[in-house]
Amino acid sequence: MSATAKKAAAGAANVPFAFRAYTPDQLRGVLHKMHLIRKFEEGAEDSYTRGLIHGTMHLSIGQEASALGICAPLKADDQITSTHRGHGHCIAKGAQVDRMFAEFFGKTTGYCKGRGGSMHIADVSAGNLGANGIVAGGIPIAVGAALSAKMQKNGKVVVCFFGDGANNEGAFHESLNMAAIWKLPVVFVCENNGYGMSTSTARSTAVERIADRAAAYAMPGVTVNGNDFSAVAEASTTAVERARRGEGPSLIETKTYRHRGHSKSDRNRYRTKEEIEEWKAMRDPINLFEAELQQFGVIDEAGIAAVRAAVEAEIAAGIEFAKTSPAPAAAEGLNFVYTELQ
Amino acid sequence: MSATAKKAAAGAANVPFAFRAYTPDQLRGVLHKMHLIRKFEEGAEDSYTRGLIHGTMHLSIGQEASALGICAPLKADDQITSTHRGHGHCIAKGAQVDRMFAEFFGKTTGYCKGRGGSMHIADVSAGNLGANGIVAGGIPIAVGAALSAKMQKNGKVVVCFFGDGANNEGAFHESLNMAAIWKLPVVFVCENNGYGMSTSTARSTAVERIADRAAAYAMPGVTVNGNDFSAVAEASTTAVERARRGEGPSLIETKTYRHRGHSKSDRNRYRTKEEIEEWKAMRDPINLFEAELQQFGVIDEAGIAAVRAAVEAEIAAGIEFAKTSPAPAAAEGLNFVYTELQ
Amino acid sequence: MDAKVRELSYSQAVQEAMAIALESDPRVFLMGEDIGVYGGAFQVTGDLVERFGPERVIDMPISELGGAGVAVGAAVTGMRPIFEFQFSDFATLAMEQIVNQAAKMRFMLGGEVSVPLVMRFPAGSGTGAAAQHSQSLEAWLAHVPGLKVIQPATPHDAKGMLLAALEDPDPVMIFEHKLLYKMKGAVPEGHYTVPIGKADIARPGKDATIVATSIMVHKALEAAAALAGEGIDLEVIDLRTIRPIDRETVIESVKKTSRLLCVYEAVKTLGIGAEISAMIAESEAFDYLDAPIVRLGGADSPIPYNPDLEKAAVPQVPDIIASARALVQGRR
Amino acid sequence: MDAKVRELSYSQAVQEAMAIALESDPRVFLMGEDIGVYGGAFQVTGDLVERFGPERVIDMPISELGGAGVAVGAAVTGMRPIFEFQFSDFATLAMEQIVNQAAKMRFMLGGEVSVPLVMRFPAGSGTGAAAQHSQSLEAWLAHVPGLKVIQPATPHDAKGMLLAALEDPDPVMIFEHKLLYKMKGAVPEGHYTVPIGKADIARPGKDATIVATSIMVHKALEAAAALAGEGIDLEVIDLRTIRPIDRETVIESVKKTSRLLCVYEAVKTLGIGAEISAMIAESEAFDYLDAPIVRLGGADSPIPYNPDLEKAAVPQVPDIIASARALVQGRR
Ligand SMILES: Cc1ncc(C[n+]2csc(CCOP(=O)(O)OP(=O)(O)O)c2C)c(N)n1
Ligand SMILES: Cc1ncc(C[n+]2csc(CCOP(=O)(O)OP(=O)(O)O)c2C)c(N)n1
Ligand SMILES: [Mg+2]
Ligand SMILES: [Mg+2]
Repeated sequence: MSATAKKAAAGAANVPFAFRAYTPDQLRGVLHKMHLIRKFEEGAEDSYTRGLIHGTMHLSIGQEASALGICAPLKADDQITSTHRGHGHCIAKGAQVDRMFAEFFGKTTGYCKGRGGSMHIADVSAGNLGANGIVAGGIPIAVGAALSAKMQKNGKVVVCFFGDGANNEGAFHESLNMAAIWKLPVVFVCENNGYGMSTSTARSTAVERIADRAAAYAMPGVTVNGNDFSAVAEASTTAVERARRGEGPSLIETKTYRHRGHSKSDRNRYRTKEEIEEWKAMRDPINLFEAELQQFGVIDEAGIAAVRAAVEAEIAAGIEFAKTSPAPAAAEGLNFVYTELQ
Repeated sequence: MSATAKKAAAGAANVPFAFRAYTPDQLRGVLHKMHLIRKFEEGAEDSYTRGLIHGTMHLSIGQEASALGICAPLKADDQITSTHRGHGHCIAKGAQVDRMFAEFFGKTTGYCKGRGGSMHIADVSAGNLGANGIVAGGIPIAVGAALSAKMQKNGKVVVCFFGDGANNEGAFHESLNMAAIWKLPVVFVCENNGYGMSTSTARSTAVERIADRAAAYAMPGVTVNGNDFSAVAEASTTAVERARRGEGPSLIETKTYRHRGHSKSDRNRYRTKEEIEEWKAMRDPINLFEAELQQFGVIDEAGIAAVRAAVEAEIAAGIEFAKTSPAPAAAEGLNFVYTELQ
Repeated sequence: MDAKVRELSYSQAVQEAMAIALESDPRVFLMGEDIGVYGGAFQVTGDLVERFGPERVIDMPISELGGAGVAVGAAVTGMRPIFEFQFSDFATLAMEQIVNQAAKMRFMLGGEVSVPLVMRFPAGSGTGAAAQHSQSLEAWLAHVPGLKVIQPATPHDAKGMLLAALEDPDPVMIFEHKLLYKMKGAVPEGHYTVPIGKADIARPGKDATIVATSIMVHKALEAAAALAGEGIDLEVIDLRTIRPIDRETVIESVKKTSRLLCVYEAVKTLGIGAEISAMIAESEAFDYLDAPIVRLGGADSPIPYNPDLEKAAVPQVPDIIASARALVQGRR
Repeated sequence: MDAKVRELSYSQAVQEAMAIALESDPRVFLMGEDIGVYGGAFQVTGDLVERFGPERVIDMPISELGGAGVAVGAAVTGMRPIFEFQFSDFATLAMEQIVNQAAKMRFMLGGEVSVPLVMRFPAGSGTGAAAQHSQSLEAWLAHVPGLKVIQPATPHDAKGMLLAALEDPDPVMIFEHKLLYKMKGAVPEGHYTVPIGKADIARPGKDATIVATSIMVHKALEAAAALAGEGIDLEVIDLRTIRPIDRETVIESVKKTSRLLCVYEAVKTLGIGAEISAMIAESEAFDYLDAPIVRLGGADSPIPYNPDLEKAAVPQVPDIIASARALVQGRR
């Protein structure tokens, strides 16, 4: 039992899970990563505006606690599949922001050597099998990775991220069913930010709670506050442990919100300014987490400022790395199409 | 209230639904059709063995009560989509066996002019939009027909037949969700005969009762004895009336069994002889219905014999019609590919 | 009296066609992802939902297979759906309904139904959207009997061919290159149609024929203009429809010019240029050929994210100039 | 020392290859519908489930898209799945995973993964199964960079190419014509491979080249035998791999014979013959051509149920004889 945990057990009964399960150092690490995700995306957004990044991107600002809470119980060699809104997942699973920036800048030092960009960001060595441009495209792949884990008896657990919009794709249904009948070590995580692009879950989805669909696959389903790191980490821990014990898959719905538009071309016509402002002001996951950390004495104002400063430096260095990295040569266009082409 | 219904209400309280809802004439008509389906399929099977029909076919022998019970509350211009195991649906919705045989024999007088065969048997004029060679392929089509009905405000209800195997296809999930959010007048009917080809529902489907999946689409779901005409008709009536009132879709699971193999090439290695014999001996839908009809005094042995004889004659005439009908000419190969080609 | 002609963008032209159809035909409705209040990923539906209401401009869940099937079912029961794939790449999810159902239903049912279904596929690369959002898959559908497949290259044709598609009793698949949406051109007001199955000689010439599709028509015209300065006179055919192909127009052109260059963005192997080339090589025009038939198509790779690699993966104007020049000058 | 050679049917040869792989490589497993106790719709997996157990011969639910994705996920994480589509037509449900994921994942991730995935597609018409169970869709996949696509025509190649596919680090799609399953041929015992990407000259000849795929190889050989009696000497090339195509072998043959006939069962338009023809028409072999390039492919219709119409919808031996004779005699 950690020091924080002991203190907590000695104190109030309803100390949040994270403060029982993790050391202060670990919790400060989580805060660091929360800021890292936020600043990474702000940095990417800014670079996009300056014309340094082309294409489009999907920012997860406002959803950082979900990515970090879910990845909290994962080991280094556990695996995830991610989505078009996958920067947070990537950082949460252990990627470095310099190589992520390099990817966005289309450089050879990027995680995908400039071939994938934001929508295909990955870090296979850290267990991230990749974001996916196809809504729900990663769900069956996660099930396949979990089947591998079971066949190879390597003890790995696979986490499969997807959005509320993805829950209406056929791939969701087929995948959850197979994972259930084969009792695979996979955790399905539906990050419900209320909208699939412009379409609210109320307009797209027949049930109110997506976690209720778990019953159709005879697996546990739970809905948690996705902006509460501790709540997410607790749900994830339960599900990951269940998977690790060989008892099969679970479905976690993390209720959250994206502050930014769907992508760079969104004009936010499907939701109100008030709604956005309310989430930003009242339910920002970083604000909530910082308040909690202070409440439990894990960090003070100065500590927070230090985290922010460290993150800023990391981001600035990352962007610099990306800028100065080489772009792929035109002659390398066919690389990686086939393995024999390198 | 019909005469049968009056008698029933006056008598025992637990008279089955069908005997309250339908006249003796109607009930004898149902028996006629039950035999017609059975004999049609036996006739088709026999013709196949004699080399008069080629390809393959999927017989629904043992499932007749499901097709008839579901179609019982449908009006002539209500519509259905059907499956590869669709002969019973086709007859239940009002098709004539002579044109069905002609189709199986590949003749121009067939419902599909010899282009479709068993797997695409249809009778559009009677509201059958067609069997389908793709498992779950008809499910979204039924939803589209229901969307038409709603848009055209024509009061039509659409019934969508599919098997237990189909319930694991993505199309099932996507379709039920859309039907639910748009409150469409469609009834989903899962004929659960225990197997998708060789794979039992226990091995393929995470839940025991497929009707339980209705909850994932916030629609009513009910499981009934698919070999009990009255039970099926009652469930169908409830669902069809709900649809007709504009209250949206329902899911009905009819538990039934196919006596024959999956198709003509099945060797029944995935189930036991005992299981098959038990269903034939104890739960044959025709035997059950005949006993019930006799119990409620709707028909006697002689009446049953008369029904059988009439059916035999109809079948013989149908096969003769098919045999003597002309085959399409080779020059007509491109007909119907595009509307301008005829 | 001729209709008034304005400058409209390609996307405005498509939108105008849909508005006319919604206005004049109660059977027409639109279906797609985020085509309502969002106005469509490429703003093609724009404010149509405000004008015609959410019952006729339907935002569907992210369910391409089911949605396509819903459109098929509606089409066979009296409606005339216009279905938008948000990106043509997502057709990969709906091939079952497009190919097994929409394309074959009339045939399998012996002519008892028609499937008057229009589907729109925003296609192509050039937006930095990487490998899963940049494909040109039209050749797949042109391989499927029962479908008609068109690739209007101008705002004028985008409107007129969409209106023609709505009058067609069979399923019509429309591939719209995303980079064309902002392109402006002359578009008549009101209702008119541009026939499906007829190619357009976008530039008459005598030294060689370029058959191009979609955005490549414009690149080919640019190349032709450049080469005109060198005294090379190219004929540029805008194929417009890739199923059924207008054999006659292409064959006549090749008989005249004796040289053929096919330019298309899709992967070269088995892209539409393969069919054009093979069609000519087995036709009476074969005997008129003075040089090999050249194809300029997309690279044998997925579309890369890096913008320079992305451009290099599909034919650009300098590539067309080089190929056409070599073709005419007999070098290869 | 040469391995013992027996007569096996095509399906036995495929099964033997899978058994060898299951035996020698713990990463190999099979996935598909009814491939377990049922033995597969065409009895290709037969009793493998009894020999290797249900954990390595997995009966999956009827979930083609999800199943294909599971195979992709397993392949990138160290396994070597062999995925069976029950009929190739059902690939329409899984194009997303095949084309957007399996084919592109290595590329999109900059080479960080390989996708050693083998998929088997029982294809073609002739069984009376009508329009949705008789398609030949291999050209779609041959249009997709990142995939390799093969069509073994003999039991020998079916075994050797499947074993080669399992050694290939990239996704290999195998189209097996259903009517070939019962065909017998000489098959060596034990492990051997037949390289992907190499065509086979099934019959050397000098008057014209027939490039055929899959079952059409046998029909072409029959036609060639018949025409030999008339003094016409045909070269028949069994293409074997349709992505990547063995250009060299085809080009050399055409340079020798100066005449080319492509025979394939898929719909003629944009079937593999279009690519062969276009490849030749733009190659150095163009200058050797003494006649137009002829294609004999499937009719422009779905496959009909009626058995006579069904036969008429795809090339038969007399069609090949007539085409080849006309080609050689210069009539068209
Ligand atoms: C199969 C497919 N359909 C549609 C799209 C276009 N698209 C990209 S993201 C998105 C919304 C996804 O919503 P959700 O799953 O809730 O994820 P979120 O964007 O909210 O994180 C859509 C429609 C796509 N990429 N793939
Ligand atoms: C998409 C698709 N996958 C597989 C098949 C092959 N197939 C035909 S029927 C069948 C079993 C269907 O089972 P179920 O839905 O329970 O219907 P049943 O045959 O029991 O009536 C299978 C696997 C198919 N026709 N379509
Ligand atoms: Mg969302
Ligand atoms: Mg079944």
